[in-house]
Amino acid sequence: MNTTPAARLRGHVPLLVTTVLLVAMFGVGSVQYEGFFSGQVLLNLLIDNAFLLVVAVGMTFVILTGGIDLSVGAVVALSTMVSAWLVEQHHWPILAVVPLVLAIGTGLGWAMGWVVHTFEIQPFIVTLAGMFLARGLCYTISVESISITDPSYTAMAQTRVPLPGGTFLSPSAVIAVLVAAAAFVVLHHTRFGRNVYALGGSEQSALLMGLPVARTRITVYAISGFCSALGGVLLTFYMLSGYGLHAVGLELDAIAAVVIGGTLLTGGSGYLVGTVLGVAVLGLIQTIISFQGTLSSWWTRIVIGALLFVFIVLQRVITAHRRT
Amino acid sequence: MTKHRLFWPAAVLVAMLLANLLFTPDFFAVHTKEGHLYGSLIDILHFGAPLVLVSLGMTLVIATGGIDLSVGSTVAIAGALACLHISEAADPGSVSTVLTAVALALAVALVLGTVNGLLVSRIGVQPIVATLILMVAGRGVAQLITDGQIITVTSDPYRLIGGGYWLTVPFSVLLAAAAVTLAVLLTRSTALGLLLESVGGNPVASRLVGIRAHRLTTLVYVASAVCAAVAGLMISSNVSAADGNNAGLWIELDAILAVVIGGTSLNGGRFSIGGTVLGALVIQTLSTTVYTIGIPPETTLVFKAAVVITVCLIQSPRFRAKLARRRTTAHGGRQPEPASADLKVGA
Amino acid sequence: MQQPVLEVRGLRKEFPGVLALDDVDFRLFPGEVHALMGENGAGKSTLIKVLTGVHPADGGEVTLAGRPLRIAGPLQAQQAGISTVYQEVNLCPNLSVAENLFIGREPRRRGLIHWSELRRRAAASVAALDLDIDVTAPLESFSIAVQQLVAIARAVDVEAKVLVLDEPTSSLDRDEVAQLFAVMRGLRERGVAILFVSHFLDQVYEICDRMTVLRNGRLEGEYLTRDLSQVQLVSRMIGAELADLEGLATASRRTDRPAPEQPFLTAEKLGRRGAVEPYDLTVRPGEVVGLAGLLGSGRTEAARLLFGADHADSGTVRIDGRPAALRTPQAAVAHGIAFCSENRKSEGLVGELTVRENIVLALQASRGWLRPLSRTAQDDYALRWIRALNIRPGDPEALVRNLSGGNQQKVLLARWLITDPKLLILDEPTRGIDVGAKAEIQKLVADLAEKGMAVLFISAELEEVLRLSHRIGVLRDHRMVAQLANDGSLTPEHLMETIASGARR
Amino acid sequence: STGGSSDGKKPGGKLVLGFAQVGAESGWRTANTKSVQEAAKKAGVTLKFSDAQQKQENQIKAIRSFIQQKVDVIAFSPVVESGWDTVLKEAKNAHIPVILTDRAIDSEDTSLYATFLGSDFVEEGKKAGDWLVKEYQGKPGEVNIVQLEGTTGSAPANDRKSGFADVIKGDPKFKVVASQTGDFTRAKGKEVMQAFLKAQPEIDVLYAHNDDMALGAIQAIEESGKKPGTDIRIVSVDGVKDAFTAMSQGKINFDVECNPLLGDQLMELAKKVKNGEAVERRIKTVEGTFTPEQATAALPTRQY
Ligand SMILES: Nc1ncnc2c1ncn2[C@@H]1O[C@H](COP(=O)(O)OP(=O)(O)OP(=O)(O)O)[C@@H](O)[C@H]1O
Ligand SMILES: Nc1ncnc2c1ncn2[C@@H]1O[C@H](COP(=O)(O)OP(=O)(O)OP(=O)(O)O)[C@@H](O)[C@H]1O
Ligand SMILES: [Mg+2]
Ligand SMILES: [Mg+2]
Repeated sequence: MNTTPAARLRGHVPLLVTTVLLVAMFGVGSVQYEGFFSGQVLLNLLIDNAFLLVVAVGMTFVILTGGIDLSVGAVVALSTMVSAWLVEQHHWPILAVVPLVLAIGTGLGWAMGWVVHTFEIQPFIVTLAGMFLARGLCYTISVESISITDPSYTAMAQTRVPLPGGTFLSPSAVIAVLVAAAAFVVLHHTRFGRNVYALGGSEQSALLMGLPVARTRITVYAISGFCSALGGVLLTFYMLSGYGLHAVGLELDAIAAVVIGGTLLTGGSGYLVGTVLGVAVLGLIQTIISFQGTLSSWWTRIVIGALLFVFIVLQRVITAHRRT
Repeated sequence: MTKHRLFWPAAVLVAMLLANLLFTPDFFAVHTKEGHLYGSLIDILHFGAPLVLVSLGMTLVIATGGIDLSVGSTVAIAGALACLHISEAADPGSVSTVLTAVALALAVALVLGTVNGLLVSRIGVQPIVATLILMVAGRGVAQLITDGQIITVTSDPYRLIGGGYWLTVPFSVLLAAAAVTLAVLLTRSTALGLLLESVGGNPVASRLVGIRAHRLTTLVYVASAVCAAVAGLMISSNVSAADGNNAGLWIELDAILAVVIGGTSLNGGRFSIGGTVLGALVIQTLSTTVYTIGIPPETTLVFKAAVVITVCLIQSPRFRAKLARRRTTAHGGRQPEPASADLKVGA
Repeated sequence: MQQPVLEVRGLRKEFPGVLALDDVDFRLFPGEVHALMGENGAGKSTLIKVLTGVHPADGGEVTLAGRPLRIAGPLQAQQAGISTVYQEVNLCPNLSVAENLFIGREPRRRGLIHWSELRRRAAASVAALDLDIDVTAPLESFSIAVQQLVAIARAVDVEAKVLVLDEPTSSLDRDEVAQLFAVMRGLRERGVAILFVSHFLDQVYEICDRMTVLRNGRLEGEYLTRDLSQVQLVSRMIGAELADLEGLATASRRTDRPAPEQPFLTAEKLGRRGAVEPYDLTVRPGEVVGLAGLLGSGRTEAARLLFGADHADSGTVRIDGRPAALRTPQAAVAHGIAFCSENRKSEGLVGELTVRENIVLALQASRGWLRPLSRTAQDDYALRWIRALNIRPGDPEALVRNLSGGNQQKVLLARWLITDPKLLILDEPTRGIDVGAKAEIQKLVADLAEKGMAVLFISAELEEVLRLSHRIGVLRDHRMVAQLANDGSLTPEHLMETIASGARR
Repeated sequence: STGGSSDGKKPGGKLVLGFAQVGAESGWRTANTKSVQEAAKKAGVTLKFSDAQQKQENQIKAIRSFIQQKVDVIAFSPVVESGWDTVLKEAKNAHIPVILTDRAIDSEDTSLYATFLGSDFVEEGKKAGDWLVKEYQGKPGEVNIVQLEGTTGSAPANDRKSGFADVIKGDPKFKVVASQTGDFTRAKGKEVMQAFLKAQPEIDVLYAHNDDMALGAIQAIEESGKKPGTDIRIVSVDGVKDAFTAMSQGKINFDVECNPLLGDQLMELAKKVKNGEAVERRIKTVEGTFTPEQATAALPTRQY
């Protein structure tokens, strides 16, 4: 029961199951809809969900420590707004805007982490307040949406990174992949990453083992803030506009992605790869919906729910079955 | 006094009410109009009632260490079903029609709650995803029922539930009060409360003392759904219309916020229904405040953020401790912070 | 004589309502093993937690190697050269053994963790306590004893001036203890100062040079071990007449009344893959059956099957002659079986709840939520057992989380005793419990058996098992290798041999 | 890219229209969707419908998949004015004409879409304002207005607010004493109005950005013992059936129509642009304004 391979397997069964189900889902889509089975459809998954992926990666850090960050959607919106505002109204260059936006996001995250830690307020409310604040700031900039015509942005939006087979990726997608890779290394191969797991496993123990609990806790929120801001930048490329109502409810998508990926909301257990898979699941569902193309508004929702239901239940049942 | 669990939530509520008094001098004025009580305080109770109900259910769920995102959708579904039934009934005005409508809504809520409960307890899906499913799909179902339109009903008995008055008091308030009382009785004068707190506090140990955790867990999700359904009836009845698209939108966030402000930890374990009620009222007062003192919509959120964070700070013992120390040792040799362990680490 | 490496003067620590440490002085010299003695709740762990910065002191000063010491937290304590094993296992269950050993100081290569090196060194350091386990397996998959050993391995692995061990041996058996002592002697040679807390007087007398005795948070005195007899020590600790205690400590608790033939519980070929191989066991009313074995031998596993805590995948159980399906704890409880887990922290108590609530929990669960115990009934139970087991502080409304380790253990016992079961399964029931209370509890168990309760008694302390049990099942490598009748002839040594040789009958 | 090139070129030369709807956030929206679907059936157009649940990302995804499925014409109601250039360029490169419905987009590159069919929210706000100005012509004394705004940041809310403001700022006697968002819903409308009634001693006029909020507010007004339509005059936008009923009871004084039924017009246009016929770049939907009398008359024939 404690032999290495067994333990390894135990750890990875959820991931395997998720992957298999994912492939199955893609298969079903391919036989169902013409034009579904194409490399580009897969790549579009990445292109269309680049920002979600980046945000979910940040969320993974927070959730692994047993926390949660509701502010991500709002921070994304704020980032698009600030970018658009600076670029359009003040004609800042992209190279100045992006770093600033990232700094703002990171700062917000850091601040929330600091409050969560020093005053031991539940992350849920602190980040909820952060969410209100970020959205509020959007509106104080402008309630209208600001569209971006700046060439450097449009370039980022419309550049295509050609891949073999006539397929292509967007720069944003590439960035997202890099971020995920970096996060993977940090989580699984650095001290900080392991401290994150330890903190999630048992804060008290982490404390007594002399781990830098404060630093770790605050940093994960800063990371999440950074990722949200970066996600915001990517979304700005994607939409070429800043708007206070962008990415409403994104926090739920991100959390869902992370948890579907097999990370425990109670912290301490989960994989970054899982998060990537989780994002893929949500994206695939959305793709199927849009290929379906005959669903009325409410059936859209019901079907999304149903697909999610089937997926989750299968995932759980199969995993549990393997376990015993 | 300040030791008491409910002191700080209560203090916050009072403070906010007083703040209102500054802007609208007759804020506390309550007089009777059209044979019923009339005034801002009444409004807060009246519009707060649904939130109180939803938060009530949410409290129980959270006590077991879970969370229920689907309440918003349940609110919508319940309202939609009831209104649909009434609008299609031969005589919308008759009590029997309304009663069947209500029964219908509650029955569906039972089903939805059970599904959530079983997903969590039996299949072992994490609460947040389990209920997310219904949150997404449920909204669709509600729209399906209303056909995406707003069903308007004219039925006095139905109107009573959320919009009517009984002995000059808003009926919904009485309803909510009854629900709260019931919940308190159920949890505190039976062993339910203890068992819930135990399950939330240490699931493994709870299993090993032979608590039927599965059953309890399912139960609380059902309770939550039923509360949400009743709230849904109130909301739709208050405007005599069912809006599958917007009814109860984001109410889950408000509810969770209310629970937390009420001093219940999202990690499960100890819960305080009284605190939740206060929390819900705080939130309702907050939005009323926004309207009455006329905060421009584009800055409303910033204002809310400020209030929420202040409320939490005031409630945080460590914040108060720090403040106290600031005051005592103004700028003397700073003695070591109470290592956060002091509060967290008990053998 | 040389100056102490660690010195504490007038240390004070007050918790809401409890004065845990009151003007305590304490010295620790390099190259000595120093015992910190005291009853449950005397303040030993608190002293340690204050020393290592877990709790801020309310008064007094600490000097390390002559220099005044300001410690804001365990991290600084480690950096200052104080390495600690706290009383409750404080490791991360979700991480592998290897990571638990090295987290915070993982070997790195080019900034990244050097995993293979990490595993190699981890394997080495558990081997040093000759524990043979897979260091890549998550810690939670191991028994509490193994976890305790891992915690020790972690602490001794770092280069420290001062090593603090708070009840490291509470669930270890002879071999591990011997192994640990060997390591401790080695460190002592190297001039490390070791602070050792234990309720096993023999162990204390075996390894310690000097001891400091606390009583109710106050300093009782500091003595050289050789100057103080065990009996004197005990009287210092509890400040009571010994006569009444000596009786307890030594006399055999075994009731020699023949147990009835009709067994209460009969297990046939009961087993679970990966945990314990199929075994037979019968327990009669009024009979105390002991389980002995080395750590990891599967005692807990065997017991868990009888309680339905784990699914048995083979074998049958009959209760009062009738076949019974023990699939869940509820089922077992319904049949009048009680199981007192060895792991009070994660499998036993609900820290958020009060002593009273924890005590009535099992009884209430068996009654169901619709038949609540009246508040007065709850208070009666709580107060009765607080007095019976001398739980301190005696306030039923205190949060269990805040009780001392031993007192928590007593609460856990009380919880199951009030259900007045037909079969009481005790897994390491006296873990971390002080001399006086341990004798009390042994007496209690004996009396319960006397009154016709069947008891399954698991303890790492062979003497205890021998003293109480009528029959003793011996486990080895997760297999029941022998069942010995405990007529007076059976000695610890004999038992050890059986365990070692694994003789089948 | 792959994807059976046949799909667009459907058997029987039926026209394939990809319609990306904002969502189903309101009764108005649903009526809009319905009309498009029914019109498509009538006109024998194969409709590929996609609902974006108020998310621009989804709408962009939907348009992308339309492009991949090689539909003949793409029509969509933008969630927001901005941020469409990228995906519309892709459509252009795929030679798929695009029709905007209901809301405009603010792209410089006007070649990105063939035409824009829909109402003008600013105009609606203006109409409401004009009525108010006429109504109070020559009447001395202040006019205290409370405003129920739509969802903060949403296009209709912004435009209806600004249009209305532009008109009334001409005359200082018009004062907007309170303005809060009612999220376009009845419940919120009622709740906010309740608060207004307590906080504002004098309310002469209520301007609601849509009928639902107005209907909610009416209940609040009635509960406060005032008479909607007389004690407080009400002007609103949309013209849904319930509102007309209220008007016929004199509870709403003026309603600016915002017509969701542009299905037939859309099908017309779709066919035209498919056949490369020239179409106007801006086609206003036929929209009236209603006084209680007109409303009462129109009530029986009102479809939504
Ligand atoms: N966090 C806390 N809050 C309140 N009281 C506490 C806390 N920690 C310990 N105490 C109290 O301080 C006293 C000393 O506890 P401590 O753990 O030091 O005893 P101990 O000597 O270690 O006992 P044991 O031998 O059972 O471990 C006990 O009465 C305990 O209830
Ligand atoms: N080499 C080992 N030494 C000790 N424990 C081991 C070893 N290998 C595995 N284990 C784990 O230790 C546990 C031993 O089971 P169990 O706790 O029932 O034995 P035990 O006799 O009760 O040991 P303890 O005295 O530690 O409680 C099992 O979970 C097993 O996975
Ligand atoms: Mg202790
Ligand atoms: Mg054991």
